[in-house]
Amino acid sequence: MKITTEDIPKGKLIMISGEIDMHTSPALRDVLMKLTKKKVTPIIVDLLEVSYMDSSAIATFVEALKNMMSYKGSLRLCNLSQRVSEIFTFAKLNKIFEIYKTREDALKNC
Amino acid sequence: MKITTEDIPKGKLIMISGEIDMHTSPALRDVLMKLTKKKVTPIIVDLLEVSYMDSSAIATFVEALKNMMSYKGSLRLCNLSQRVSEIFTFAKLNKIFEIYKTREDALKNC
Amino acid sequence: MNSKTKHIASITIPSHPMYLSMIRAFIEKLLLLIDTPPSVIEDIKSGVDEACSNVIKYAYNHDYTKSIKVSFNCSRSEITVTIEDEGAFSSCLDFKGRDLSEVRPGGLGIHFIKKAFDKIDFKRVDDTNRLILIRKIKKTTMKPKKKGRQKIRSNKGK
Amino acid sequence: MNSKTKHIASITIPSHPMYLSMIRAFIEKLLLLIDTPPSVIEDIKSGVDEACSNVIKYAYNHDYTKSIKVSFNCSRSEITVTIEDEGAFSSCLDFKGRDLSEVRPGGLGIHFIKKAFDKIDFKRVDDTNRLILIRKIKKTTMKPKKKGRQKIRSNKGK
Ligand SMILES: Nc1ncnc2c1ncn2[C@@H]1O[C@H](COP(=O)(O)OP(=O)(O)O)[C@@H](O)[C@H]1O
Ligand SMILES: Nc1ncnc2c1ncn2[C@@H]1O[C@H](COP(=O)(O)OP(=O)(O)O)[C@@H](O)[C@H]1O
Repeated sequence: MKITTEDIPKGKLIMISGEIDMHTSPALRDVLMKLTKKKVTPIIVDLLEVSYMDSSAIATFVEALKNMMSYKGSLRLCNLSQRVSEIFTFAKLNKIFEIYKTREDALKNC
Repeated sequence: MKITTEDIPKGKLIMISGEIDMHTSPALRDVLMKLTKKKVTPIIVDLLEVSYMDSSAIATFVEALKNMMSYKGSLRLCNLSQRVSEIFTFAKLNKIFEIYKTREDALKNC
Repeated sequence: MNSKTKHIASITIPSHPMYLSMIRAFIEKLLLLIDTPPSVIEDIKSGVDEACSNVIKYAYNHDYTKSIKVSFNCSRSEITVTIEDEGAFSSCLDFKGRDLSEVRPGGLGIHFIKKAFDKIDFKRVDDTNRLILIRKIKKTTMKPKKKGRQKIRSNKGK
Repeated sequence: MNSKTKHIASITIPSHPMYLSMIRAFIEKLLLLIDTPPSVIEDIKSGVDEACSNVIKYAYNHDYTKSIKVSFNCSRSEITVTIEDEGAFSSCLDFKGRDLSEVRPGGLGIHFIKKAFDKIDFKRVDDTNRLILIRKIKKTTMKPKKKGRQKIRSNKGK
């Protein structure tokens, strides 16, 4: 897994590539925790290059979302592959997260 | 492994992709044996997409070369990756085969 | 593939999370070789990955120096995956994941395992935990041979 | 990686040539995880692939229903690969590949094995052939950590 972050006019863009699993999700958690501690919003996560995601990845996003709720922040996911999209639906989280088709869509109002 | 053949003004172009090993080299052998039986020349083999090659692959090329010697045919290899190139050098076959850098070079005089 | 043929392959890795990617790659390769549909491969990859993560977390309590063995046994009608560890007696059979309507981190792994497999069994043999996961194969879904791709058969060349 | 740490991982496949690609993928993944230089990975992949092909050809005489086990044991100073089969007593130790100046098909496998490994040993244990291949690691070549790439360590998180 590789994480790249980029400043955007408002908030932060995070691009993830590779596999998010029990081994790699702690690094993703670190990045998200730092941002939510600083009450950054919106946080836009581009999942275009994510080839695999396990339950610890989902747990990490849920934790970030909960943190952000405390300051009414907006966590937006975009570019989900079919499989990743299915995983969010299966976990009944597709309605809980703000999910966008493209990065452009997610970046609106930033 | 995948093999694609293409007619060229004179002779035949063979493009190989993937891994050539004990499991897949028999299919390569079939293609080459059919062509050398018909005394096709030149046979140009493009190895651009070959990610792995074992000793059975080398044996297959040596066998084809020997067949072609009987009718003074020309067997040309091109687009060898660094590893594939090293394998031919290691097997002391880099001087035995006609090896070209690019497909364009190999296609000259066809 | 003869209907009685059993493809048996297995992999043993250290109980460190960094090796979970090897198990997933192994599963993908093996199941592709025996023409398993992509969605089934993804399910099994997820299910086994979650079960192995749980072995590291619960059976080994994050001791990364132990080992985990994953074996495959495939017939025409089902794929059986056996996961073995030498950790504390620890079956996930009695455990339930969280209620999916409750939004909180964790508690999803078991759901992925149950999504992937039709039957889940557990045995303690000597000092070994043995989790047996069975996925039934619908016959019709097992034959999507793609054109152009080299046909790979278990009995080729025999 | 602690100098005494041994990473032990193994894979067992059916003795059918179609599964050789699984062994190669396993080797590539494992050796990448423990930061082995690419050229060493390629050598070991070739050497082990050739040794396993020879098991299928000579120890099993093309019986594709048997199995082959490949195990890895890595320390800071060497990588040990053990290849086991239950075929006919069959050591490649006494055999030589062909003279490389002679141009003919075949006889190259042994050369690839010898290129990859510094020490080759053979044992017959009960009904099992055990080929032990050792590749020494030059300390200096083991630390080309690439920037940007996630660092993967065996003791991470401990
Ligand atoms: N191999 C196991 N051994 C013991 N307990 C387990 C095992 N696997 C799962 N469990 C229990 O089942 C619960 C649910 O597991 P899971 O759905 O994977 O979620 P999580 O690990 O995120 O809690 C765990 O919290 C744990 O208590
Ligand atoms: N595992 C083995 N058991 C018995 N004989 C072997 C084994 N490996 C190699 N040999 C012998 O050594 C010779 C050289 O092997 P190799 O260099 O791989 O070339 P090839 O298999 O193409 O003949 C073989 O022809 C065979 O007689």
